[in-house]
Amino acid sequence: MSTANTLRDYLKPGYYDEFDYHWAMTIDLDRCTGCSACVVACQAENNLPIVGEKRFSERREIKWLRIERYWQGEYPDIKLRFLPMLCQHCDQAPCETPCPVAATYHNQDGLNTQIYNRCIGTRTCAVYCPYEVRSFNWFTYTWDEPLEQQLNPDVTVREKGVMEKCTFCIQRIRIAKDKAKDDDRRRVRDGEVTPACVQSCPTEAMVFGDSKDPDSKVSQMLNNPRGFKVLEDLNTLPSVVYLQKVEEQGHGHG
Amino acid sequence: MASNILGLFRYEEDFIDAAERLKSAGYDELTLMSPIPLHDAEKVAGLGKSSPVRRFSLAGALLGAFGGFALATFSATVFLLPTGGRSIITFPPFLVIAYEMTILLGVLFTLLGFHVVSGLPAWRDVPYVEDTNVDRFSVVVEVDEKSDPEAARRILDEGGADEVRDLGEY
Amino acid sequence: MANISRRDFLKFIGAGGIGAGAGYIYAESVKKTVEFLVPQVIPPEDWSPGVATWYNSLCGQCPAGCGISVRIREGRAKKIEGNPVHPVNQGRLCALGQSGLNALYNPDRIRTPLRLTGARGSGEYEPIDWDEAMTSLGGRLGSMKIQGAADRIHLLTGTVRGHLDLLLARFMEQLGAPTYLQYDYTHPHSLYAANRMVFGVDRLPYYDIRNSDLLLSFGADYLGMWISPVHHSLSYGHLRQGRPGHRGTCVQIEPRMSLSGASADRWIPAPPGTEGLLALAIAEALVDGGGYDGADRADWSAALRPFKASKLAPTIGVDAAVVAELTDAIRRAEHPLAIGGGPAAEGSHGTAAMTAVNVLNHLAGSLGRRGGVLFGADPVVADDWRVRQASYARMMEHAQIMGRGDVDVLLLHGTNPVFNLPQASGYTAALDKVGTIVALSSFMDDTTAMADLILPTNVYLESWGDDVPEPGVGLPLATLSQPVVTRIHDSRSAGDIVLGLAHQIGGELPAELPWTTMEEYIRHSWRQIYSVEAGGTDAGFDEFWKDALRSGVWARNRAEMEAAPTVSPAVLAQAGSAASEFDGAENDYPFVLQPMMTQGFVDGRGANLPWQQELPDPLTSVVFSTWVELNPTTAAELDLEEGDVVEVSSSAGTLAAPVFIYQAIRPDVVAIPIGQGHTRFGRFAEGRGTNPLDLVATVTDESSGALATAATRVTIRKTGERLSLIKTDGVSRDLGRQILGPAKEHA
Amino acid sequence: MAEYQEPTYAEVNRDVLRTMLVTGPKYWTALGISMTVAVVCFFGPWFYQIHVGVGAAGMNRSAFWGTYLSNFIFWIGLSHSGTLLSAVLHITQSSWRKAIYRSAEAMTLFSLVTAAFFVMVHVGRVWFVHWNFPVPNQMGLWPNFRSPLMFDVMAVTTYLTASSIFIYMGSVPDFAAVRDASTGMRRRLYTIFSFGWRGTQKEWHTLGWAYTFFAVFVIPLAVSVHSIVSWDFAMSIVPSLHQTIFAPYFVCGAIYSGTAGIVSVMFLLRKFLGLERYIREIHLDNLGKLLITLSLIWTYINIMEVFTGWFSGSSFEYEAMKFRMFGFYGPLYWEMLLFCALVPLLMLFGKIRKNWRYMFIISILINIGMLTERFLIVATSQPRKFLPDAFGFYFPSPVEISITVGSFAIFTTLFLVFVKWVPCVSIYEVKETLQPLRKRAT
Repeated sequence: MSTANTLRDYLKPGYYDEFDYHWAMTIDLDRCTGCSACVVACQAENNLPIVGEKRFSERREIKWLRIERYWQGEYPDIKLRFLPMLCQHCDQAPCETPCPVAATYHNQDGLNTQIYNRCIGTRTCAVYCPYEVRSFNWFTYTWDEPLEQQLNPDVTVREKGVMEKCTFCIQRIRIAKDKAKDDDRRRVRDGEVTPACVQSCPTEAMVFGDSKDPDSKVSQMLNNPRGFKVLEDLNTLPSVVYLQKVEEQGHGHG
Repeated sequence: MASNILGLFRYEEDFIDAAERLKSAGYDELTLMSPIPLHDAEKVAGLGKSSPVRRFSLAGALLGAFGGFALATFSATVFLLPTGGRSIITFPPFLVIAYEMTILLGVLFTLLGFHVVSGLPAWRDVPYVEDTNVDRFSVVVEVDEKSDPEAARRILDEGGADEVRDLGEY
Repeated sequence: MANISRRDFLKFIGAGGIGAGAGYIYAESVKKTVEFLVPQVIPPEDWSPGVATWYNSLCGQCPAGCGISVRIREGRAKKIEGNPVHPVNQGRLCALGQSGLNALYNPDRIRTPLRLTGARGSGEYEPIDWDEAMTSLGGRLGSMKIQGAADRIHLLTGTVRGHLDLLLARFMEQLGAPTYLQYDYTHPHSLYAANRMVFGVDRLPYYDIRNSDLLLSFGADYLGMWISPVHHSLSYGHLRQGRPGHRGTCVQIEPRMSLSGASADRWIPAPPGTEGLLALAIAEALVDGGGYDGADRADWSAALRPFKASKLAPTIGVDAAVVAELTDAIRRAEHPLAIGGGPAAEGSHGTAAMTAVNVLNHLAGSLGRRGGVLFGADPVVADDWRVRQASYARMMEHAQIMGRGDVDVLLLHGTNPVFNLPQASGYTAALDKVGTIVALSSFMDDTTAMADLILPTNVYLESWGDDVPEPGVGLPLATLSQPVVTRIHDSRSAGDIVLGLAHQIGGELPAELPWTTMEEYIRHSWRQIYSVEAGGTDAGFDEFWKDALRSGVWARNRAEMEAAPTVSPAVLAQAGSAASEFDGAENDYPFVLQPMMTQGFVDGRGANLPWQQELPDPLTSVVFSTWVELNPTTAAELDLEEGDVVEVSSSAGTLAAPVFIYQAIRPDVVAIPIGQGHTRFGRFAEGRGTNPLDLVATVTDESSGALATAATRVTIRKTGERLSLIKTDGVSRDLGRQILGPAKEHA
Repeated sequence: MAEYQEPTYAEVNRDVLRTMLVTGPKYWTALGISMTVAVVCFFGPWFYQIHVGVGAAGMNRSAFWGTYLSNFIFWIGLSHSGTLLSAVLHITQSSWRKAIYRSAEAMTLFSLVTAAFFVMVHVGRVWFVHWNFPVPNQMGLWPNFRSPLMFDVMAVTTYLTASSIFIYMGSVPDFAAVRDASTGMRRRLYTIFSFGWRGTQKEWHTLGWAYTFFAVFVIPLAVSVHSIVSWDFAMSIVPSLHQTIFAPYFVCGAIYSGTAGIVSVMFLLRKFLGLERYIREIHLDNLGKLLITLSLIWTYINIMEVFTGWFSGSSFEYEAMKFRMFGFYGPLYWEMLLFCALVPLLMLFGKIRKNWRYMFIISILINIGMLTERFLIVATSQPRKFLPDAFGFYFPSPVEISITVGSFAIFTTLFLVFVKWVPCVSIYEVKETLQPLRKRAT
């Protein structure tokens, strides 16, 4: 490629003409019951530390995925709504630009990645993130023997001073890609990659897949008229789309 | 065979007068020292309304502006790490870098310019009397074979110098 | 001006070009010559994936009986997921199930057999080896058998199903010890009793939530703790969004909003203990309004006359109009389904309340119908375990025997009655009268700490076993449990211990229990199942066994459903009043206590799992503690704020815990989660919170013998102390920010 | 009060050099105390924090920035004093600056050094802090120049470099004076420091021009530095931080607090180093007027912030504003307004403006207010961003408070060392302001 073309590429907003894959997730709030299975699945898959009561009380817990709760109305006409909140893998991520050491960037798959090795812990990304899905290692956490034996060898354990967050289980994506390569396939098949949270969801509220593939389940879900993005006005272009909870009108049935 | 004659003055006016007179008498190798900057004396010393330092400043500033932008683009292209949906070569932030680098290199080059133009640091042995850095103004005339040391001494004396000294050779 | 700026711009373009060029050259040259040692621009997870092995097994965290797949790397269990081919959970798994790893690798597991050296309960034990433990215990049991004193041996376990249950039963039988009880706090005794009464079946029917389009839940937290939450969650997902253009509706009737209540379209906070009456009122309206057209309509009409909504309204706290709406909804729904459980089943007349729900199902035509209540999947393995499930009343009989000193050896396995029975029951004191307590346990829990001899057991991930889930999915199926890792401590599975004891004791026991290991026994038993299924031959069993091990589950693909049983109006009279009666006078004790099981800990068994401790409660986001839930109005009246420690007292006891202001609880109800407050249960559970069961008065539901845990009145006193609750929620209101989606136009 | 007697040139040398060459026990006590406090309150806790992790501070989920960052801004702000007094007033040829600018520049430099310490205290892995600099390396690590924090690194580095050069160059003739007045080791050292300065017209001329250029460079630099610091916040989309007014707000606040800082330092220098003849009421008066002006601008911007917050009607802005004014930190907000908007109005009275003691108190109050302002910016905004459920709370931990206290000790230590190494009043420039010696003048 000529230098002129390279330069033109470099000057293009968003840089990527096209992602190799564009991993996306939909979360159907009409199915979500807030059961928190996904939270533990994430903790198990990604070696999230057990921080202990003291650290938890200081709000130093590390959760890549959390359930938010919102009450609507007053007793007795009251509703509780859940909102699973994880890294939205924004295509225009507010968290990526401010990192002085480029420890977080957007990769070819449309993922917002965090490179622990590189992070020096300015925590700017977390401040800039409107979804507050980034967790910081305020301490080096350890596992009481023999709990460390459950650690996932595909995922690193992070040391103190490092920011971390949801990766859409990039290690699973990697495994699926390697498998596709072994099988002489050019692309990963729909459904071959499921992040831990999606895998565990008892109500099948979460759907994950490649939104570039028009036939994938997630692409179909993305067309759902109930779809919305949290804090859409911020124009962060999240890869996670929520499907609005269906509210019955009035109390009568139908 | 050169020799240095020093005239030490108490008053600024005498000092400048004497320097002017020496100059008109054909003594070119004058060193005028004062505890404070004096515009009149600078004029006598033949220093104009500007200084070559500015060239250094300009060069530094321009180099900084270019260099800053180049540095930013260079490091952005070593590894392509697109962030926040912005392009790889991003103008607004890189201009800030260019701006800061303009100033940084501008300052550094000005410093360089100062050293080059003023000839400092100069730790060699030079004619100098400590009083000139307190409250005396001094003129050092370098006289060689062709010029007349006595005449210079006279001009200094008549000009009101407190003291005229022969400093010998440097 | 314009010129200059353009020139500047071009300059920068030039600079950019130079920089880009330099960067390109630099990158190319460096990459080619040296290669980056650690390319720190790639997330570490993006390289070095290893190859994992998956083993399918059975989840042992609660009695739901889900299948699991465990991911093994380098001989270690790394992750538990649902078994995708298991019909109950279809690849899904709840938080507690996934925390099984914490049980396996728990730092507080008992690692060797222990013998008590100090006083009972002192916690002073010495490690002994297995030979010694088995010899002494076997000898003891054997000599008792010979002396004919074997009836003074009692066995108490948690819910144990499948072949382990049969093994234990056979062992006790051969020993000549008739008392083999199972105590499990979660076992819905009143539901079973009501089903027996109304339908005449022992086994739980299958509630087809998946295909229903109107789900009326009377207190049953089907998404949280009721019977098989993962399966119900799957069904719920389907009910909501699984049928294009057709969204099922959920109504939840309960005094305190549960997880299911939060997901329901309509939450009706009926007064505690009146849920049954409401069900009857709806039934009455249904019959009255012509919604029921059975031949015995007149009889029903007569039987239900006292429950007219307009008459009952003051008692049930629900408007007749609301009853009419619900009735209307049932009539219009194609597949209405009513389920009952939770606090509604835990009243002093829980069985009657559940009867009312069953009656409603009958009148709504939901019995034996798709999207309703389905009967009849026959169990593959003998299911006498249900008989051994001890209600509170039966536990009290057992306690009485112990209290008289008539129990010499008590074998305990997988149950924690010291924690799960109220203090007022006097169980712990009775336990102390037992000669020798032998605990087969993985953890030093409240009950194990009373033992004289502790035999460390494998956790389920290290054990052989099998299970028939109840009620499963409406078709015959059995789950196989196999060790997914080699055991990590010097422990044995309960089955192996029993088989070992049988050999130790001798006599006819080794002949009756001829297997040396649990694996052998399970294999043998499954061979029998196979022969029956295959029509009397075991040819091809090895293939079948391999398949079964691989898939972890076996199911008969043909389901024979039984016809719906007939229900007669007489059951109403038989069940008696459906309204709960409470311990304590309303004047002295103005609030009704609702001890609730939580997602994280169930009945307290999950409290030693760090992931569960750190999992914010789905409804309150509180972690690590016990809290007292109050309605905002009540809190305001009592001048209480979140974190104010209150003393909650009933006629049975007192506890102190911080207040949590819960938006969706009746003002006259106080809810306290069960799970914390363990005296002994390892580092993650000990010394944390309090146990609300200590407040529960010993009111029982006579029809089922179950403890009426939701039938105690309490009073609240502010202590003035503060203890801030650890929780993750900041402000649980969206402040008009439309976080949950764009605002809808209201028609 | 006796009539003010202008000092002679020789007296200037004598008086100023005396502050350097004569050291009493008071000085050593002060230095000892401040060094001890710096070690005990700053470095001790800092090393503890490096050992255990940044968790030693009170920051937490949703409040990822804390006092370290607010102190960083505060110190950067304080550094703007020197620039204003030396550069701006140099360019505008206000001669009254000359007696005080050296100490102002020293404040600039040492505030920056203190601020730089806070960057290191702030980051999670200080042992990798050099990754912020564009140094070629094997790991493919280049900084991300799109980051506002990277602007910061560039700006602060430049500012630190420029102001060191600035203060050094301005001191060269004075180093020569020190050299001439001393013997032995010190003489040799100052010979090197002074570059062999003689005071020739060539040297004066070049220095004069170079100095002017430095001043010209430093003014836009100073404005950019605090603008860039403000962008650390304003470039985020955090409600109540994402504002265009932030850059001028910060610059104005910076100069404001810096100027107040100078008043405090002047008071102390004058009192303890016996510089009454050089640091005079006219300085105080002028600085007082400057402070009033800055205070009014600052107040204006604050009012605008509230006004726009209220007018936007957006839940994000409105809640953030409400929390700042009436939330847990509400009292601090009103304290800030009292100290930075109301108290300075007292300086409208000439009597107060010319009273050293009043002015000292007012200047200290202003800086307390400004410290509060920075704290509020950090503590009330980012723990309460967009999702109410994730709202958190921030309160500094003992380690943070200790490090904050220690930072003042670091500054004081550096300043105390400074007054013994560099003439804290510019000798030659003070001489310039004196009546020139004229033979026939009577």
